[in-house]
Amino acid sequence: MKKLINDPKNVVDEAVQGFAAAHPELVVASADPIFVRRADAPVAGKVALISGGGSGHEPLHAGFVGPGMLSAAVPGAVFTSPTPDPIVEATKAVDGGAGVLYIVKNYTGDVLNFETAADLASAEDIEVRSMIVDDDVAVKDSLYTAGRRGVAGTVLVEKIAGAAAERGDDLDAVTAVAEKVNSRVRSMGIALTAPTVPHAGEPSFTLTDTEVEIGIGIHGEPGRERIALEPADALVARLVAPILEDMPLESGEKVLLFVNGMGGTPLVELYIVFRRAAAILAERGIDVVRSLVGNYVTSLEMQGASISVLHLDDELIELWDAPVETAALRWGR
Amino acid sequence: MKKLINDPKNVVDEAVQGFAAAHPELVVASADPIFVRRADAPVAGKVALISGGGSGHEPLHAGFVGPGMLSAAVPGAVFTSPTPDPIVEATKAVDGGAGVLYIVKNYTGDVLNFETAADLASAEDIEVRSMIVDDDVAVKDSLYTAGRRGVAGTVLVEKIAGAAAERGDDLDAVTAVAEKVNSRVRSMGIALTAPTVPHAGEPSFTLTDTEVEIGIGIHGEPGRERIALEPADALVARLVAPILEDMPLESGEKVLLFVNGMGGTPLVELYIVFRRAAAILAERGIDVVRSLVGNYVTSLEMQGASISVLHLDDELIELWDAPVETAALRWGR
Amino acid sequence: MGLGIAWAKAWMTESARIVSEHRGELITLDREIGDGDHGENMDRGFSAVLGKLDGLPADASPGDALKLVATTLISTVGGASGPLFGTAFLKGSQAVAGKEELTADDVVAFLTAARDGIVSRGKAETGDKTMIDAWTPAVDAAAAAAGEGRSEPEVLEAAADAAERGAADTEPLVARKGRASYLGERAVGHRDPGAQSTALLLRAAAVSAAS
Amino acid sequence: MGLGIAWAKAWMTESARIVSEHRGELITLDREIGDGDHGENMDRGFSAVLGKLDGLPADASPGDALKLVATTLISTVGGASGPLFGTAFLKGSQAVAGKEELTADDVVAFLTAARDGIVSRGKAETGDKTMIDAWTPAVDAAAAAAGEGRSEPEVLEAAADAAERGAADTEPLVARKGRASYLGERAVGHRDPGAQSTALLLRAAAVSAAS
Ligand SMILES: Nc1ncnc2c1ncn2[C@@H]1O[C@H](COP(=O)(O)OP(=O)(O)O)[C@@H](O)[C@H]1O
Ligand SMILES: Nc1ncnc2c1ncn2[C@@H]1O[C@H](COP(=O)(O)OP(=O)(O)O)[C@@H](O)[C@H]1O
Ligand SMILES: [Mg+2]
Ligand SMILES: [Mg+2]
Ligand SMILES: [Mg+2]
Ligand SMILES: [Mg+2]
Repeated sequence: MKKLINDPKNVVDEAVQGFAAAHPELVVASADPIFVRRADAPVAGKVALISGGGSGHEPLHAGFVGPGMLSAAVPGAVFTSPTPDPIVEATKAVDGGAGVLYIVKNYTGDVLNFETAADLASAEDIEVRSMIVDDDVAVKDSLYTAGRRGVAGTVLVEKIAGAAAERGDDLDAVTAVAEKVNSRVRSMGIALTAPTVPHAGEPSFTLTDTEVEIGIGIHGEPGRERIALEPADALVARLVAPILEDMPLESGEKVLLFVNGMGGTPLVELYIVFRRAAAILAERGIDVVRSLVGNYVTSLEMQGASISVLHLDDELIELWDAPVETAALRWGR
Repeated sequence: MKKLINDPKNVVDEAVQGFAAAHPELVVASADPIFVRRADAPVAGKVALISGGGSGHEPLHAGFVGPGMLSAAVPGAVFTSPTPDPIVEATKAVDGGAGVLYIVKNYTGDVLNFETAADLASAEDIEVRSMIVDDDVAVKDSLYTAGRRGVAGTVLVEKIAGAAAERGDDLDAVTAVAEKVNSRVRSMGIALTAPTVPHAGEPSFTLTDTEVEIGIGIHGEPGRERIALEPADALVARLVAPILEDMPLESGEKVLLFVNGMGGTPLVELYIVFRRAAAILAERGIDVVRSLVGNYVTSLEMQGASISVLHLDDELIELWDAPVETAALRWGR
Repeated sequence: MGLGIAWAKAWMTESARIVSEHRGELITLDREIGDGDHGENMDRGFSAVLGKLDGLPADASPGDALKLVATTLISTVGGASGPLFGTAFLKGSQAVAGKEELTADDVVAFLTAARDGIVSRGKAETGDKTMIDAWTPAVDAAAAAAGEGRSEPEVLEAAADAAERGAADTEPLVARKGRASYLGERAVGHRDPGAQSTALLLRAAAVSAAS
Repeated sequence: MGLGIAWAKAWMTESARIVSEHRGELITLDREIGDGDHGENMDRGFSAVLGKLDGLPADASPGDALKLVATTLISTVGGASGPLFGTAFLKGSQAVAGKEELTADDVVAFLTAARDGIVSRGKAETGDKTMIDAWTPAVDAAAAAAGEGRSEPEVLEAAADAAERGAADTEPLVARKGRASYLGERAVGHRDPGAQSTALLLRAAAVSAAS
């Protein structure tokens, strides 16, 4: 394992310190327990948004803390949901009196720890709602699984719900917007290589030089199936198909197309993926009116990408375009 | 070689097409010859800035095309300087009558091709200046080398000179600002793995699981020396030392600290590097008043990072803070 | 003579040791069908538990100790296993609250409450390929042993034996809860890491009672 | 009988073939002390040249053909070698402009102008471990052969032989120009890719003249 780290046990601490040092105008980090909050929190009278989860997905979530998006991020150990304590402390730190929405990716650990935190925060008279992001069509949503995973679509939920909070929506309304985004976004990923978790020291899985893993998650969990490497255009078709199967879109409908890098894939490749995905949507008359391309929800140094399609409407477009000022996503200010 | 590409020969074409499709509000791409220009170019009366070079360093340069930064970017084949034709065509497309500045990274190929382009553009009565970026302290600048390479500092030159152009500086003044940034920035890089050039199909060099290459460039050229892997803090010290040796800074002086990822290194690691680099500067009383952390000048999927220190003054701070609206760097609008 | 505070402390000391010893094995199991952190999570949690044991008041009961274990696990482990094991120890400790020494029936009450706590949080059923597949056989075996009038160490040994078999029996299963559920058929042939760590913890309990 | 347009075309056809054949070798040389694109660059350039040859007017002179080569290389190769080889062919073609057939002295004039063009663009001196270390021995050997009254094919053969030796002789050198100069001592033991491709091109010229 070759990484620019010191003791594997200190990876998250040191990265959070570095993050806070690099962006003092945007965020403040709490060291014990670890969380990152907006420098100007609490913002009185506005709904606060908190997300969190295992580390290793940077810039998610700390990179999205700031005006127009998250109020706080709670990073757990690498690929491990945070415990309730830091979530509760973050909740207290950012509640501006209008309540707090937890945006939780659908993993058993995240759900359970945020659940406990919500109980504890409510006991301190903070109004808390939780919403679960589960956009990953690679996983069959049935009685027989833990349900779909929350993957790259989380960024879209955080951005758009953040804009709703910023415009002054109340807690129910912000929650409804977040749920709406989640109900209209689908994602599917592919891995070319496996990530190596620092404390594990070995790659999470092994792929030969000619294999790729389709339907990968963001934790180095194995995916849906392993197939032989194909040209990018063919692989893109394999990712887009299950998305459109699960969320049929009519010709003329508007979408945001999000090509997300898993951390180790160069931008050139992401744009090659974007090109083909946009072409497939165009062939069906679907209108890509907004786009996002880059490494936003990563899996350490994993090579690969995911494609997310968000079915837009006028409200979502307006909220997407609203100003945002975070380390990793910024426009309009 | 496992990459999300189609035919290796089409990597740059397809990526540029994808890039233009993803950012139609910012850029327009010319297909033959290939270049990317601001959607609103030419901007009458303002100095235009063009940069370019081999592909494989994305988001450099196309990701920095837009208001407040570059007017056009000219991508060559992967790791190969572009030929003069597209540079000349880009020059004609963006000249707003106030002249064009070429920002050229110091590689023989880039220098020669931009030189020829400048001759040809001048022959068409466009006023052209060139400035050479050579911020890499890994290379001894002497009679016995091609001189220092232009690496991550290029982004800082492009941003700050772009702001000078935007505020209406004339060609001489914009050129002077660019030269000033170059004279005050130093960079040094490290690689943990080698990139694989698509048409080569094999890694540019090989490092064992316990080796790193210090003083690496951004083309998979071997670096200054190969040493055994050390903890991040020790490696950071090795990168910062030659920078400060070459550009002694007094206590109390202000700098921008830029930790750049080489493409395959996760953000957590870049922030761990930032943390230590900022601490070393702080120990010397040097004031990190601005920072940039992320994958901006990459070497395909190479794992590694570079550290750049830009010695700021009030003018540079003002120009750095000025609005910029590009795919990869955006604030203030 | 039942199981007192000394046993509870010994159990936790042995748990920390056994979890640390099997850290790599649990990571490997979790890497195969999960995300590779289970060994690290458990190790982090039980080292924290170890560091807290000395802080227990001199007159602490086993229930007090086990409640401390619960809150420590909840606040240090994270992931799915943190809240689940945390709830298990919390509910289990409540079932034996106030007792100075645990009888065989108390052991059964502890295990039952622990298992029920996990089910109520995680909603897993038997055969879902989770830690429940180690806990439920353990509860059943402990109840049977206690019903036969066995001693506390024997009851715990029966529980540990059954948990180990239960963990092994997760191998042929398709997972329906936790990360392994994403894998469908591909989880078949792999042992559930949480079931395995459950077996380790119950073995630690038995070993500590026997010595 | 000097070298006419048929030879110039044959030279370029053979150059395209030989460069494509040695593409991998040039990439490897460049990967070792440069950035691994030299073979790809040359191959791209000479395939483009090949595609343009047919477009030459029927009455084209060798100089016309070599000028077309120059502009094609300049506009398709990129990198350092594109402008340098492009300049070489441009200056060389100017030195023999208008001639229907090149004599031995014309060949020397071509090679000399080509080499001088590279030097004026790239500022490399002999021993800097660049393509100049193949070109200069080639020029000298060609001049000597022409001075001895040898035929055009013999002059080109002398040039090609000398270029090959020159390319081999770059191996022990430390580079002072181009990317290899960044390596300092670490470039020692590796052959300069541009010197090697120069040798290939001159060999192609000789082969085309002999047949
Ligand atoms: N819903 C559930 N009910 C019971 N046990 C579960 C459930 N989900 C997961 N587990 C257990 O948790 C274990 C994984 O724990 P761990 O790896 O520490 O957390 P995570 O899955 O969050 O990485 C699984 O092996 C399984 O035994
Ligand atoms: N200043 C120079 N003068 C002469 N030849 C040079 C000079 N710089 C580089 N070269 C030649 O160019 C070759 C490299 O060409 P190529 O790999 O195609 O371009 P790049 O170095 O831009 O990747 C070197 O092997 C060397 O022979
Ligand atoms: Mg986990
Ligand atoms: Mg090159
Ligand atoms: Mg796990
Ligand atoms: Mg090269």
